[in-house]
Amino acid sequence: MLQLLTSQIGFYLLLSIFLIGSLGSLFLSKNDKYANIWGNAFAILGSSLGLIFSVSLMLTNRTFSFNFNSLYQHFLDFSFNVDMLAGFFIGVISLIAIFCSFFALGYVKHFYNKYNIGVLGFFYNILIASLILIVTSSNAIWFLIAWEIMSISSYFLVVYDRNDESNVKAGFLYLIMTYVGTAFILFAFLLIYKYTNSFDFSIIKSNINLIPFHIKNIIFIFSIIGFGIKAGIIPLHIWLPAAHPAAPSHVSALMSGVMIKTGIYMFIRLFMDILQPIPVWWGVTIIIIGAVSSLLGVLYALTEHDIKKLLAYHSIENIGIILLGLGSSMIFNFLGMMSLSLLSLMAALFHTLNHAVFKSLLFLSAGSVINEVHTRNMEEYGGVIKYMPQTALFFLIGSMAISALPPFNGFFSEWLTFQSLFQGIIQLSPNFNWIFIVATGSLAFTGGLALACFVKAFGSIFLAKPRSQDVKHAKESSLSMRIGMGFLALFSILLGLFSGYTTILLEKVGKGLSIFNEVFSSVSVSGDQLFQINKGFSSIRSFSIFIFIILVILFSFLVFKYLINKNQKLKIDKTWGCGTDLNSRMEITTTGFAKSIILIFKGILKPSLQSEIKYHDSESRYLPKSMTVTFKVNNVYSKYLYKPIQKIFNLLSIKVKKIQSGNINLYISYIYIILIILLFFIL
Amino acid sequence: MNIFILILQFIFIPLISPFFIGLIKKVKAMLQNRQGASVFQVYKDLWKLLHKDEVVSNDASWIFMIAPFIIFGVTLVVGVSIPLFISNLPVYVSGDILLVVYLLAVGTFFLALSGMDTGSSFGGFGSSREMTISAMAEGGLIFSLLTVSIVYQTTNLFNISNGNIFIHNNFILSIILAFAGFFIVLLAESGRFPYDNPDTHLELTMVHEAMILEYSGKRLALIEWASANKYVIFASIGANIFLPYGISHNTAILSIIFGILFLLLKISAFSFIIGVIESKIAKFRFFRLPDLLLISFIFSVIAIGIIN
Amino acid sequence: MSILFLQFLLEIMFLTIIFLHLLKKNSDVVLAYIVQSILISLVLLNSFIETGDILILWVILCVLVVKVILGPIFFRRLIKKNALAFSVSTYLNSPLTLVLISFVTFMAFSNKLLPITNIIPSYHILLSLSLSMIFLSLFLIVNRKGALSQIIGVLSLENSIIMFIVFAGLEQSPGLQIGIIFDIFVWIIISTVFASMIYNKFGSLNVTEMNRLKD
Amino acid sequence: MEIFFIITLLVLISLITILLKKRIVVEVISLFGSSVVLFLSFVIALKISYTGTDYLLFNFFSIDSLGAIIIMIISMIGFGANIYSIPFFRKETEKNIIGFSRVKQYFIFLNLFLASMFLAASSSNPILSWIFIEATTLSTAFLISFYNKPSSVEAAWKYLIINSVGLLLGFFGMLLYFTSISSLHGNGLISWDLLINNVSHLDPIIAKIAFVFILIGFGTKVGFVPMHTWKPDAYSKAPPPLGALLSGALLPIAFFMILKFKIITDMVTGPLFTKNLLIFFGLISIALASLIMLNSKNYKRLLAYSSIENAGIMALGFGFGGIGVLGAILHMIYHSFVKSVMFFSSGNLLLKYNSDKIDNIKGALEVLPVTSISFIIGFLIVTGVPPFGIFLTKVNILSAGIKIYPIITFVALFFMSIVFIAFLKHISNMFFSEKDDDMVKEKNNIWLTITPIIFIVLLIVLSFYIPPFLSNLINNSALIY
Repeated sequence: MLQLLTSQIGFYLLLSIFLIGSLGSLFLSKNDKYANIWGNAFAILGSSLGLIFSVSLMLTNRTFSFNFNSLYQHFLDFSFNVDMLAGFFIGVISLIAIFCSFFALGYVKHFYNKYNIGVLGFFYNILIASLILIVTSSNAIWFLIAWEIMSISSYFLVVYDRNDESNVKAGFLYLIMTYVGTAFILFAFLLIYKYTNSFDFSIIKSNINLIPFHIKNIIFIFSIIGFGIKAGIIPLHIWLPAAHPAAPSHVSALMSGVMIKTGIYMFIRLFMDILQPIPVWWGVTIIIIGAVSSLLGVLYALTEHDIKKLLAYHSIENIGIILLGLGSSMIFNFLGMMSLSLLSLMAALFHTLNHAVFKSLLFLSAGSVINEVHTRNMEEYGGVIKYMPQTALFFLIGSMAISALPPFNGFFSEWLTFQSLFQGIIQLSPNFNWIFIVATGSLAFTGGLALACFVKAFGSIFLAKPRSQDVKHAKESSLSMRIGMGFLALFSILLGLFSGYTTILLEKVGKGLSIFNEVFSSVSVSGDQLFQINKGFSSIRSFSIFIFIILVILFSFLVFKYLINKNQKLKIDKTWGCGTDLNSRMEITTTGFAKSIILIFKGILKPSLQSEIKYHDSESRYLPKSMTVTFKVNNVYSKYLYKPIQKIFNLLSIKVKKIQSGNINLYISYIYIILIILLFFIL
Repeated sequence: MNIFILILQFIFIPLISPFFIGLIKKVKAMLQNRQGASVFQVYKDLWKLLHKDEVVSNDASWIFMIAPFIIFGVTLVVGVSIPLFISNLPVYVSGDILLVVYLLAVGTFFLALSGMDTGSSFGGFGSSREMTISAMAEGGLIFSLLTVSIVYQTTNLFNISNGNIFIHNNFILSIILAFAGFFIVLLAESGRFPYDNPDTHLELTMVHEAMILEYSGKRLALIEWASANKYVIFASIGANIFLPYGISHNTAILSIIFGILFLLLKISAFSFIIGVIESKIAKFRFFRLPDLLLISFIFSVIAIGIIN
Repeated sequence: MSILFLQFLLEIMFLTIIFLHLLKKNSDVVLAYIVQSILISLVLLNSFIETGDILILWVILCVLVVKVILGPIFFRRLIKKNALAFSVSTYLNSPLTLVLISFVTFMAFSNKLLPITNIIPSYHILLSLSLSMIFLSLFLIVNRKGALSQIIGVLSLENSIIMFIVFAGLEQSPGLQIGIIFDIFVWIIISTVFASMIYNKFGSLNVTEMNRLKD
Repeated sequence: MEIFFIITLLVLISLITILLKKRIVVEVISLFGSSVVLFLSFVIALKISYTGTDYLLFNFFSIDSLGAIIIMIISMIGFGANIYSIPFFRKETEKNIIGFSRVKQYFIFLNLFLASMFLAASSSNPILSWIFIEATTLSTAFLISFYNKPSSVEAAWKYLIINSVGLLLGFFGMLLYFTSISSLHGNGLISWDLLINNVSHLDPIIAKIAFVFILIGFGTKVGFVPMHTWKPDAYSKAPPPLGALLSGALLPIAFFMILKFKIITDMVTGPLFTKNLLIFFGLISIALASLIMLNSKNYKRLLAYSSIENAGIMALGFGFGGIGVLGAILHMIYHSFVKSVMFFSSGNLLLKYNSDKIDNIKGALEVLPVTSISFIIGFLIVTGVPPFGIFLTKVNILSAGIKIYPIITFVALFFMSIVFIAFLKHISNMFFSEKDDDMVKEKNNIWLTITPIIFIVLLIVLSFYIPPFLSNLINNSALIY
């Protein structure tokens, strides 16, 4: 059975299921309900099959690749390579997709009779399928095809809620950015083709040494830009906080959890596999990008009061953390410390997996809150926990995981990342380890700021008094949605609990890459998930920690609740408000919570504060009528980078349009002039 | 024997922590030429609080209700995973520095949430400031501990405290720098001057007290106790990691008792210093604190820099 | 006929194009075109005399019918119907035009184009002259604002090309030439129709009025 | 014999149409004719493909493999134009924009236009081809001024003058090639083969000059910058089906002529000269078109500029040579179909909104779902989004280019992405915007939408599967050109 599954047939089966799902829901689009059920049912089916596929693949190392020559394009060979890395990413994709689809079953209901559900199901399935194609395709052209299918389908999902002007704008920005990225990628592959005469990854890999050094560097830069746009590294990230909120929540979960990881996948594929050997400055660049992205990402997240934008910025932050791992892996790889390089790669992969889990969990729970309260603005939430207790719990787990609190999964991947950076600091000479010090510092501060940010998020969404009427009508979300969230929450606990086994699996994945084939591991896992880095430099046992924490908290709970004076009375009364009757306007707001941090980092964030006061008596100005204070953070990137570019091209095009002046004599004079030029100068 | 040691380690922190809070109070009182309450007053307060009835805000959710237990429990867990009086605990959970840091962060997280939960404006501002400070403190804390673990080639606190300082004479300067950084963080994390004023209520500058304003009865007791634990935890980390003298390296009764005495001595010294500081300097303006914490971070970075 | 005579004819034709540049009255412009066409037929007659191919007579006949009789009739009707005695002005005033004309002529004589003006070395002058005529007719179309002058310009461009190929000994089989002339005929009809349409729509034959279609 | 039938049939139809009084008869006859033509041209193509030799008919017609491809394109676009024209003009008569006489006129000229295109593509003699290309200009001039508005007259005038000038220059260049043939041949028909056989007598510098004239002359017809100026006017003023024909069928023919002369020139001067010229024109065409598209205000002009850009891409392909030629030929095919899809869809938009300004089109996705979807798909295809064919052809062309001129390739790629951005900007304004309230969604008129849909299906099929006879033709012509 498994043999059959982990083979071409299984692969085709996988894709065909999604295809059936998409087309079926398109055909059923007359009836919203059926279309929704059909589309998501097939998505669930396909992705659970994919999960089995990848797990059995990783456990049994039964990697396979196949290709046959193309229809008429001589270089468009239909070639796929399902190795361990691809298997791992298929696993991540499927894992997230299953629960997003479960969630969608209930979530999509509120689109009924508003938009065409069939189209949603169509593009949703196509998106998942294209993600799987991306990580498996082993030919640049096929890769680009899958890549663009992913971009286009996700674009149509972003503009799905098209009656909102801002969504269309966001989609526009997104598609432009991603197309520019594709152009860069295409050019990078063309450069590779120029020297290796092939678009097939395996062939490229085998005669990579034909590419001269400086060309390799150009390729690196282009692929950084191309894939970095998709991964959302700063400053190429501007589409991300715009597009992810625009999409329906289960889609934004998929996009933020998985889609941006395809950029990471290609980074790994190119830098750790195909373009090997690599110069050191690539790794340094990656680490610097990672440090900047993680720190700035979390800072921008702090400034947000749109919940989905906040989560989107956290995706940027986590991409940064992943890149820290990857970059250190690349540096170690250059220095020939292969086992350490493997360790860092494991850290990156582990964080990829974890971030996929808890970020999609967060997006889903945020989505179910938005679905009830009908706004993304956190200032209008408050006290939701009383109306949606389970969603609140899921969001809490998600926030603890993302801010790397033990015993959830986020902690362990960040721990691993920290360890690899520590190793860099300890073992490398001063001309390298400064970069690791920088990375560690940024990671440390990122952790602290992320914690603050999620206290803010959870507090202002779920705690205290409701700040708007809509909250009071909120109800706990439907069963299928809770299933989706609940399982992801469960996974973020389990992945933490069994982080040892996960690490071993990831090591296998890493060793799947040819450069790590015979590298001895620097991680040893024993017994109760005790895993040690580098001969006991540091060690941690996730399992016993988990048990111990639970026990101790239970213990203290029992002791103090029941042993010490069990007949204590508990009086419910209203919060003390210095004698005034406290209302929800007096609570701390989202902006207020983050303001102190924003002011501390005002050098980077460039906040601007305008206040205007309207007076009853405009001349004497004694009796103010109203006072409005607007506190916002300037988007330096669009101001100093993107707007100027746009201006330049607009100006250029307006200038060029003058050519078409409408005067026929002029037109003929063009012909005359070009004739003269060609006759007298070109010849 | 081992199990006995483990239990001792488990109860040690909560047992001694109120005493040192009392000690600091005593020192401050003396410096203000007051008699001051007895050093054991804090125990009495906790006992009293534990037997009072509670008033809970009607806006509060289950977060508010369970937070104290989590906060307190976390301090217990950390108390077991750091070296106190013996450097090679026979059965230890984990002594990893990152684990300790992030476990304490769990406590901070829930403390801040509970502060926001009741919807009182005090609580909200308290949490905001608390999170700001702890976010800024994170770097300094990790780096100061990292410095030491680089010196001793391990991130396991027990192994570090096991190491012999005398063979590391060439690193003495960096250890001192790191200790300076650590001490600044200690003040921040345990809510002491110049960061926070543990004595006053209803002052706009307060951080910790603002968050727990709505608590009463045993939950208040737990939180107060937990904060005391946190202080002692930091103190003993400082004591055992940066100047690991006298900690017992084996499970012989005598050396353990010796270690305990040494630890108490060192923590008392800490408390005395803190008491002096608290009576000598004023509380800083809030926006000056980040600079201080940054300084601690820089100290540790320099320390790492001069190691190699 | 002797080469000198041919050269003489060609120079007259060259002059007609110069005139086309300078003339203001539409009727004169048409007249100049008629002269051109007659010269063409004379030159063709010469090649008939040389080759003795009867078919060329047909070609000459067509030329005369289309370019000397029918075409001018159309133009005349156009002029009469719309009562436009004077063609609209040029972009450059006459002196500047003359300067440019001389420049263009030099260009045609320049060494760059030697290879094509030297196809038949003995006819070098003639070929260069007709090449310069090609350039000049193009310049006419550029310089003139009147729709009629543009039509004439295109036609004289065609004439000059015919001239060139005749002297370069590149005449096609008469059948093809007749085909070409048929094309020209249709072209004349259509263009005159459009010219009158322009007059109806825009109230003048000034093509610079037509600048609605921009960007 | 088939080509002869085709032409006689088309001419006959247009003659008969003059006499007809009933509209339905006109339409039926024209449709019948075009379907027969479609069939016959496929027969020709199959013959050429399977015999592997050129198709010759009493030394008047000779069609090589590329010619066969172009003939198929003409016939299919012509067929599509016929199918589309019937409902389109019925709609317009409903809205009494035009009357029966105009419709009749339209069909007369349409068939003449088709006939002259077939002749131009198939005749064995350059001069004849030239004559018939001139004839296409003449037959379409009236169709461009079809609506008889000032602007359309203006467009027609510009079209007429600019094209005539261009073609005359082309004519001159063409004649220069005949210097290779000693004037003894003077009276015989000079066929392409004769030119190729006598190429040894051709002076290289003359050949270069001649090619310059050819490139400018027929480049005017193709619409290379800066000779493109007539294109936006003509395309935007002509009836949409004619726009499809102009951009889908006429452009390839003109390109075809250039290519034929390119071969001859290459034999004398070596390939580099013509290649560089083609690359030069291709590049400036792409650059200028893309920049103008960034803020153009009229969607039919947008399409015109897009076809200028695509002509540029083809020129690049032929200029880069190698595998680029394959790509360029495929690109020619795809472009013809996708552009007619877009023109037909734009026709539907025009019918609904009575305006060709982009700003006046709001929320089309709700008002005209099918048309909008076909337009959007057309946009995705024409801008070379995977997995559609044009992406692959672009990759072909660029991968040929990267080998020789990396920088030029990069610039071309850059401007191609600007084209995408420009297109997307207008698309999202037109389709994803909030619709005005007075705009009511009407039930989809199947006859107006069937043609675009058929072509889209065809395109999608072609981008994944090229039938053997076609790939055979493509490969042969790739070998020649």
